[in-house]
Amino acid sequence: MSTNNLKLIENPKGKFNTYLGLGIAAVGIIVLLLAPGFLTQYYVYLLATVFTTALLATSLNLVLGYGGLLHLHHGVFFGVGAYTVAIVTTKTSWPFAVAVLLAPLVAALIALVIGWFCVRLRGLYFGMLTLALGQLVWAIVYRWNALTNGDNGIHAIPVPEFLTSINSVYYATLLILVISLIILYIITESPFGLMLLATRDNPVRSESVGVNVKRHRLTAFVIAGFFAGIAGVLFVLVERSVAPSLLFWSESAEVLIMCLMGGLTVFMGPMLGAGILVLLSMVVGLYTEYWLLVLGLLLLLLVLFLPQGILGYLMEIYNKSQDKRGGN
Amino acid sequence: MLQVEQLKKSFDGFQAISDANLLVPKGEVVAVIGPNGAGKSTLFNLITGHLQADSGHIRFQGKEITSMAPYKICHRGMARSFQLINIFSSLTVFENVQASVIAKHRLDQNFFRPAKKLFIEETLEILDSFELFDFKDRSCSALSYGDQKVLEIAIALGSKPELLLLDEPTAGMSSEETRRIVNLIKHLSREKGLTILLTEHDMELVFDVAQKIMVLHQGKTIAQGLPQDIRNDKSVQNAYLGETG
Amino acid sequence: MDFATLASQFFIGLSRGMIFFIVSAGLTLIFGVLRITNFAHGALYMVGAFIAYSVSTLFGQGPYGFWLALLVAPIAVMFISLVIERGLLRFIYNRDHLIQMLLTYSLVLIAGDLVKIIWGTEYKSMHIPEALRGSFNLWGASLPWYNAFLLVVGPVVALGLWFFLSKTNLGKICRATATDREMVDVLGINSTKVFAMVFALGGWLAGLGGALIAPTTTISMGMDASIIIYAFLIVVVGGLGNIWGALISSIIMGVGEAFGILFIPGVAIIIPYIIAGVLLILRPSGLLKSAW
Amino acid sequence: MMLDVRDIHTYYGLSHVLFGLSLKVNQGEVVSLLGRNGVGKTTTLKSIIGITPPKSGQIYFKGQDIAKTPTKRMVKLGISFVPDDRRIFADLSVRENLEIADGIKTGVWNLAKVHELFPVLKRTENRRGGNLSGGEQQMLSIARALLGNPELLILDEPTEGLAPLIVRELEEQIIQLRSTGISILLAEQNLKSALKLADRCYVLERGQVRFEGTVDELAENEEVRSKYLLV
Amino acid sequence: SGCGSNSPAKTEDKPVKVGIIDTYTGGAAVYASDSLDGFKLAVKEFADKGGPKIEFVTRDDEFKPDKSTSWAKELVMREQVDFLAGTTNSAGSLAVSQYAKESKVPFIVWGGMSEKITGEAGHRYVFSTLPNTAIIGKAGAAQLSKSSYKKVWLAGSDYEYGHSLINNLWSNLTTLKPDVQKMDESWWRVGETDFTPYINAIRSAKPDVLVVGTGGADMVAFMKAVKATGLNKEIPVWAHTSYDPSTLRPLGDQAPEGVMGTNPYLYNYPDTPENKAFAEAFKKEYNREPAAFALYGYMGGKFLGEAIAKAGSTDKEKIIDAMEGLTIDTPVGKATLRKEDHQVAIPMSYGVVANVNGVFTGSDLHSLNSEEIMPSVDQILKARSK
Ligand SMILES: Nc1ncnc2c1ncn2[C@@H]1O[C@H](COP(=O)(O)OP(=O)(O)OP(=O)(O)O)[C@@H](O)[C@H]1O
Ligand SMILES: Nc1ncnc2c1ncn2[C@@H]1O[C@H](COP(=O)(O)OP(=O)(O)OP(=O)(O)O)[C@@H](O)[C@H]1O
Ligand SMILES: CC(C)C[C@H](N)C(=O)O
Ligand SMILES: [Mg+2]
Ligand SMILES: [Mg+2]
Repeated sequence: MSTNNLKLIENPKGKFNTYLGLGIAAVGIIVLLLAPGFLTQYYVYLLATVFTTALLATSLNLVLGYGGLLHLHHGVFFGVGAYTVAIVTTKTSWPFAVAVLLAPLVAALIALVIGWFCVRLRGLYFGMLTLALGQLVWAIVYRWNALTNGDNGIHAIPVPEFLTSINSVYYATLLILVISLIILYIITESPFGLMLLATRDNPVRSESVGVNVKRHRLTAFVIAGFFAGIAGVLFVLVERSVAPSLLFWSESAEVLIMCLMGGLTVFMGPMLGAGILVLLSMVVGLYTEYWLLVLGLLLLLLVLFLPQGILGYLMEIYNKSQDKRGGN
Repeated sequence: MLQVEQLKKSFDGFQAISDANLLVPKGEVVAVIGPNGAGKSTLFNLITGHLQADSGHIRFQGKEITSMAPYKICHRGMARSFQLINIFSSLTVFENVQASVIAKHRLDQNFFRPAKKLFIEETLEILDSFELFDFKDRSCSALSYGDQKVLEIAIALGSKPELLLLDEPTAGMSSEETRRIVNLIKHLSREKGLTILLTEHDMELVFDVAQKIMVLHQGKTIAQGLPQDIRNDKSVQNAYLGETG
Repeated sequence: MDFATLASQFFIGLSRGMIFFIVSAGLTLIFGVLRITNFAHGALYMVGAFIAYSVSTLFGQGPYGFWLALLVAPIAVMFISLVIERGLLRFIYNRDHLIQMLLTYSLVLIAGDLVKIIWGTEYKSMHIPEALRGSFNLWGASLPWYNAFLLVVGPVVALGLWFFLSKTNLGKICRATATDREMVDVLGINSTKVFAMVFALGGWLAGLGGALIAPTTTISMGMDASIIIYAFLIVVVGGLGNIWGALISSIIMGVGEAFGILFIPGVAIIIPYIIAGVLLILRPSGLLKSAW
Repeated sequence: MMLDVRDIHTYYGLSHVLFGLSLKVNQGEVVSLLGRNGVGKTTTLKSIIGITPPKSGQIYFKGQDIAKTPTKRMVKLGISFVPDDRRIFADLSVRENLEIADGIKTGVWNLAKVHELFPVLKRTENRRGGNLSGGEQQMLSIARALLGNPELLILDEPTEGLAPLIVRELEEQIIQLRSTGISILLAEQNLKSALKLADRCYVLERGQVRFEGTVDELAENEEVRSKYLLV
Repeated sequence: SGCGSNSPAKTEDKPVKVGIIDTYTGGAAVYASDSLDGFKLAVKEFADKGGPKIEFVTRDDEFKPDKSTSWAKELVMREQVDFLAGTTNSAGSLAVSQYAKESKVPFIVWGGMSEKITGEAGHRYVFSTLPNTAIIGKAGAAQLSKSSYKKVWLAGSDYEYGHSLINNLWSNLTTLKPDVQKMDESWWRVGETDFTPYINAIRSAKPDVLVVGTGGADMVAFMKAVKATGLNKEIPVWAHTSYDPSTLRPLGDQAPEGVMGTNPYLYNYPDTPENKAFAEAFKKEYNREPAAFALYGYMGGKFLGEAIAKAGSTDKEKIIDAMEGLTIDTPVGKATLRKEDHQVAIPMSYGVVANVNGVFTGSDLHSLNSEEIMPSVDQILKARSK
C-alpha cells in the first residue's frame, strides 16, 4: 500500500475528440463575448471573478491533476501575484504594465523557492510542507505593514483608464484567461506534459528512463505558480484591492475543492469547478445564512456519488459511448 | 562495460548486500542468479541508482557511477526493466514508449511542441519489434500480463541503452511467452549488439541465453563464471541449484 | 531573562503542547490505522468544546459541571464520530486519498453551520472549576493551576494510549491493522470494528481536547480552523501515524511557540510555520518512523 | 468432504486469472497445488479465503457455499491461511503477533501448544516480528494460523525462499500437523517438497487444472511434469 | 442573510434601501448582532412615526475583509442598495469604504473602529457612528496618565484594530506623559485561544502597565486568562471595552476585577431618562440589555432617518449633504456627525471592572466630552492630505 505517490484517478487522461472540444470552446467563447450585452453589471463582475478563479484552479491542476502532487497551498502564488501588482502600482512610479509583467515572475520566483524544498518530499509530506511554507509567506505579507499594509490590504489600486469600466475588465480578463488557457493546454500536450503524467503515474520508472523527476516537478510547480500569478493580476483588475486573506490556507483549500469538483482528469474540469463554486457561494449566500451547510452537503453528495468530478463523470460517459460505437 | 566491486547495502540493520562483485563485459549476456531474497533486485537498484550504496564501487564504461541519480545513469546509456510491472499506468502503449524516447532525446522539458507528433517513427519501430504495434492506442492497463512485461522491456529500449538490465523478465509468464522473451533477448544481444544483465529463476532460460553467470547468496557473490562452471560449482549447488532440483 | 521566567514559560508551553498532543494523537491514530486525512478532526474538537460548555451550563457552571463536562463531552463526540464512520467514511476507504480528504472537509463545512444553528453566534465561556483556579509559585514565577492540571492530564492520556496500544489486545490489533488490514481479516479479526473503534477513539480524543481547552478560552466558531492546521503540522512533522512522534512534535510546537512569544513577541504569529517548515526540511519524512 | 471448489472464475480488475478451476480436499487429506510462476496458485487460495472472491463459481466448505463470505469470517468457520509473503506484523513482537490471533476460535491450539510445536517462537518472543529471519517468519505465520484452530489449513508456498535445512524442519512439522487430523491445502513450486507432503496433487496451467491425481500418479507421469512443471 | 423590510407602504416615497455587511458568524458576531438590533430598533421607530421608510438586507462577511468587498459589490450592483452599512472588522470597513467612494454609494460604519476610516482614508461617502481608535486612544491615554506609569507594555490582536488602537493610545500617552517608555510589544493572531504564554512573558518583564487592543472572542479569552493567571492583581491592565457587557456577560463571575478600560455606553450609564427609555425599548424588543454596539447601530439608523427627513428626498447626494454636521438626540445625549470628517462626536467614558453588588460591571466611571477627545479637524485634514 503506497500512499507515497498520489494515485489520483483510475483513468486520468480523458480522450476527447479534438474537434468536438474545439467546437465547444469556440461556442463558449462566442457566448462569453456576447454575455455582457444581456447581463446586468453584477453578473458581468461575477463572471470576471469566475475567470480569475478558473485560471487559478487550472494552474493548480497542472501540479495536482497532471503532476499528482498534493499541493495544498496554491493560493500563495495567486496572492503574491496580486500583491506584486498592488505594491508596484501604489509604492513605485513604475508603469502599470511593468507591474503586470512583474507579477507572474515574482509569483514564479516564490514558487521556485518553495518548490525547491517541497519536491524532495512525497505525498502528504509534500502537501504539508507547501502548507507550512505557504503560511509563512502569508504571515510575512500579514506582518510586513510597511510594504503590504498588513491586514488592511491595499485598496483603490490604480489601473489604466481603459480598465475602469466593468465591461472592459470583463473583456480583459477573458482575453488573458483564454490566452493563458491556450498556453497551459499547449504545455499539457507537450513532451513536458506527457512526462509530467509519466512522473505522476510512476516516478521511479520516469527516473530510470532518464527524467530528472524532482526538476520536472519543480518546473511544473513554477509554471503553475506563474499562471497563478497571472490569475492574481486578473484579481486586481477585477477587485482593485488585495488582502492577506488571499494567501491564507483556507483560500487554497477552496481552489482545491474546485479542481476536485470539476474533475482533475479533464483539462476543463477545474474551470467548471471554479464556476460552480463561485456562483454557488454567491447565489446560495443570498438565500440562506447557511450556505456553507449547503455547500458541505453538495460536496458530500459529490464525493459519494461522483468521485471523478462532474466533468470527469461526463467524460467517462462520453468515453464509454465512444468505446461502444467504436466497437471491437 | 560494468564493474561492481565489494558493494554493500543494508536496510535498517539488515545486510541485504554484503559483498557483491560483478563484471559485465561488453556485448555479453550476463545472468545473476540466487535464491529469493539473495539481493538480486537490490543489486540492480544499486546499479541503476535507485538505491544508494553504503560502500563499494560501481563503474560503468570506466566511469564511477556509484550512488548517482538514476536519470543521470540512464543518460549514460543504461536502462532497465523491473521485476514487478512498472509502467505508466494512465498512458497508452504508444505513449509509454514514446515517453522514454522523448526523455532519451532530452526533450522532456520542452513545452511547446505537440508531443503527439514527436518521434512517431522511432517509437513505432520499437513497438513493432516487440509485437506491440497493434496495441499502440490501447491504455496500457488493458494489456495482458505478458504484454505488459514485454512493454516493460520496450520502455527500457526507448532510451537506446548500451547496457540493458532485466529483472526477472519472464516471471509469471507462460512457456510460449517465455520463449518470446528468450528470442527477444537473443535478438537484442546478437543483432543489436546490446550488453544485457539479467536475473532469472528459470534456469533453463539462464543456461540458454547467458554467456556468463554470477551467483548471489545472502548478499554475497559466491561464484562468477561460465555457465558450465557454475552448474558444476559445489557451493552454488548447495546454495541454490540443489534446491530447485 | 531569569531562570524563573524561562522555567514557567517552558511549563506553559508544555501544557499548551499537551492540548496539541491530545488532539493530534487522535488525528495521527486515524491516519495510522484508517489512513484517512481527517479534516473534520478540528470540527470534532470544536463540538467537544461546545458540548462541554452546555453540560457545564446545565449545572450552573458549578464545580460538578466541569468534571461532568470533561466526562460527557468526549463521549458525546465519540458517538458522533461513530455515526460519521458508519454512515459515511466506510464507503470511501478504498477511494483515493484526495477524495477522503474532501469528504472530511465537507463535514467541516456542515459542522460549522450546525454548531451555529445549535449554539448560536454569541460566544460562550465555560468556567474553570474552583479547585483549579489561580496560580501557584514555581521558582519565583507563577504557573496557573489549570496549566498544571493539563500537565498532568497530557501524560495520563499519553500513558493511557501507550497502555492501550501496547498492552491490550485491541491495541495490538490496531497496530496490526495499521500495517496490514487484509492480514488482520485473514486471522479472523473483524477489521471493520477496529476501524470504527479507532475512529471513535480519535473522536474521543478530539472531544477531550475541546473539553479541556474550553474553560481557558472563548468557545466560538472558528476554533476548528485554528487547531486543525496545528494538528496537521504536528502529525506530519511527528511522522504520520506515529503517536510518539505526535507527542514530541506537540511539545516542540507548544514550547517553541511559548519561547517565541517570550523572545520575539511582535512576530509570534509566524513561529509555528517556521518550526514546521524547518523540521520538515530537516527530516522530510517526519521525526519518528511513519506508519505509512 | 472438507472443501469443494467448483468452476471458479477470478479476475484482478479486468484481467481474467482463473478459468473455471475446480478442486476438492477431503477430510484429513493434504492436497498440493503445483505449477510454475503465475499460473494462479496463489489466486486460487486467495479466492477460497475470500481476498479475491471469484466472480462466478461455488466454493463449498463442509457443505456450505462460502464463495461470497468475507475473509474475516473464515477463521470462525474453520479455515486458516498462511500467505506466501507471510505478512508478519513487523512492528509487533513475536508474542504479540501470536496473541492477537489467539482466542478468535478456541480449540486444541493455544500459545503453549504452538510453542511446543515451534520452540523457536518461545525463544524469540520479545523480538520484533520484522527482525526475524525468513524461516522464523514462516513458522510464526503458520503458528499464527494454527491459533485459529482450523479444520482446513491453507499454506501458500511454505517452503519458498527457505534454506534447505529449514525446509526439512518445516516439512517435518507439516507432517506432524497432518497427523493431528487437520486438512491441508498447499501451493508449492518445490516439487520435491510437494511429493513428500501431499496425498494428492493438482497441476495448474494458466488458471486451469491440467492434471489431477495422487502423488504416485504424478511421479509416474513424465509428460505432465516436463510440460507443466519444467522438470 | 434574509431580507428584512419594515416599511408600511403608505407614503409614495420610495424607501431607502440599506445593504448591511457584517460579521454574523465567528468570534466577533456578538457585536454585529447588537448593532443590527440597534439599527432595526431605529428603523422601527421611524416606521412607527410614519416615515421615513428604510429597507435593509444583510450579508455575512465572516470577519473577512475580502468577503466584505465582494458583498458590497453584490449589494450595489445586484441589489442596488442606496446605502451600505456595518462591518465590524476595521479592515473590512476600510475596504468597503474604498468601494463606496468609487461607486458613490454612501457607507455608514458602525462596527470598524480604525481611525483611518474617517481619518486619512476618509471621503465624502463614508460616515462613522461609533467612536474610533483616535478617540479611544485619547481617552485611554487620559485615563492612564492619571497614574504614575512609566514602563508600558503594548499588546493586541495582530490586525488593523489592534494596531490602530495601540498606535493612537501610545502617541497620545507620550504627548501627555513624555517620560513613559515602551518596553516591548506582543501581537497575537485573531482567534488566539491561549493567552497564558503571552501573559506569562509580559508579566516576567514586569511592566508598570499593560495596554491591550483586542476584541471579540479574543477579548473574552484574554480577560479570562488575566483572571486565571492573576495578572490583574500584579500589573494594572488597560483594555478598551473591558467592562462592556459583551465582554463581561460570558465571563460571569470570572471577570478580572480592576482592569481599566474605556467604553462610551452602558445600559445604565449615562443614567438619564433618554437612556432608560432606549434600554427599555431595546430590552422589550430583543430581550437583553443593549451594549455599546447596539447604540452604534441605533445611531446609524437614527442619523440616516433624520437625514432623509431633513433632505426631504431619497437622493443619495442630498442625504449626504443633510447628514454632514447633523445633530440628533441619542441615549448618550446630543450626537453630531462632524461635517469635516463624518465622524460621530459623543462623550466617551472610562472606568474599571468591578464587582458591584455581586454583578461585574464598570465602575469608577468618568465621562470626557467629545471636544476633549476628538482629533482636531486640522489633524484630520493633515492626515488626509498625506
Ligand atoms: N527497502 C527495503 N527495506 C528493507 N529490506 C529490504 C528492502 N528491499 C529489500 N529488502 C530485503 O533485502 C533482501 C534482498 O531483497 P531483493 O529484493 O534484492 O531479493 P531478490 O534477490 O531480488 O529476490 P527475488 O528473487 O525474490 O526477487 C530481502 O530479504 C528483502 O526483504
Ligand atoms: N494483484 C494483482 N493484480 C493483477 N494481476 C495479478 C495480481 N496478482 C497476481 N496477478 C496475476 O495473476 C496471475 C496468477 O498469479 P498468482 O499469484 O496466482 O500465481 P502463482 O501461481 O501463485 O505464482 P507464483 O508461483 O509466482 O506465486 C499472474 O499472471 C499474475 O501476474
Ligand atoms: C472585534 C472588534 C473589537 C473589532 C473592531 N470593531 C474593529 O474595529 O475591527
Ligand atoms: Mg528480485
Ligand atoms: Mg503464488
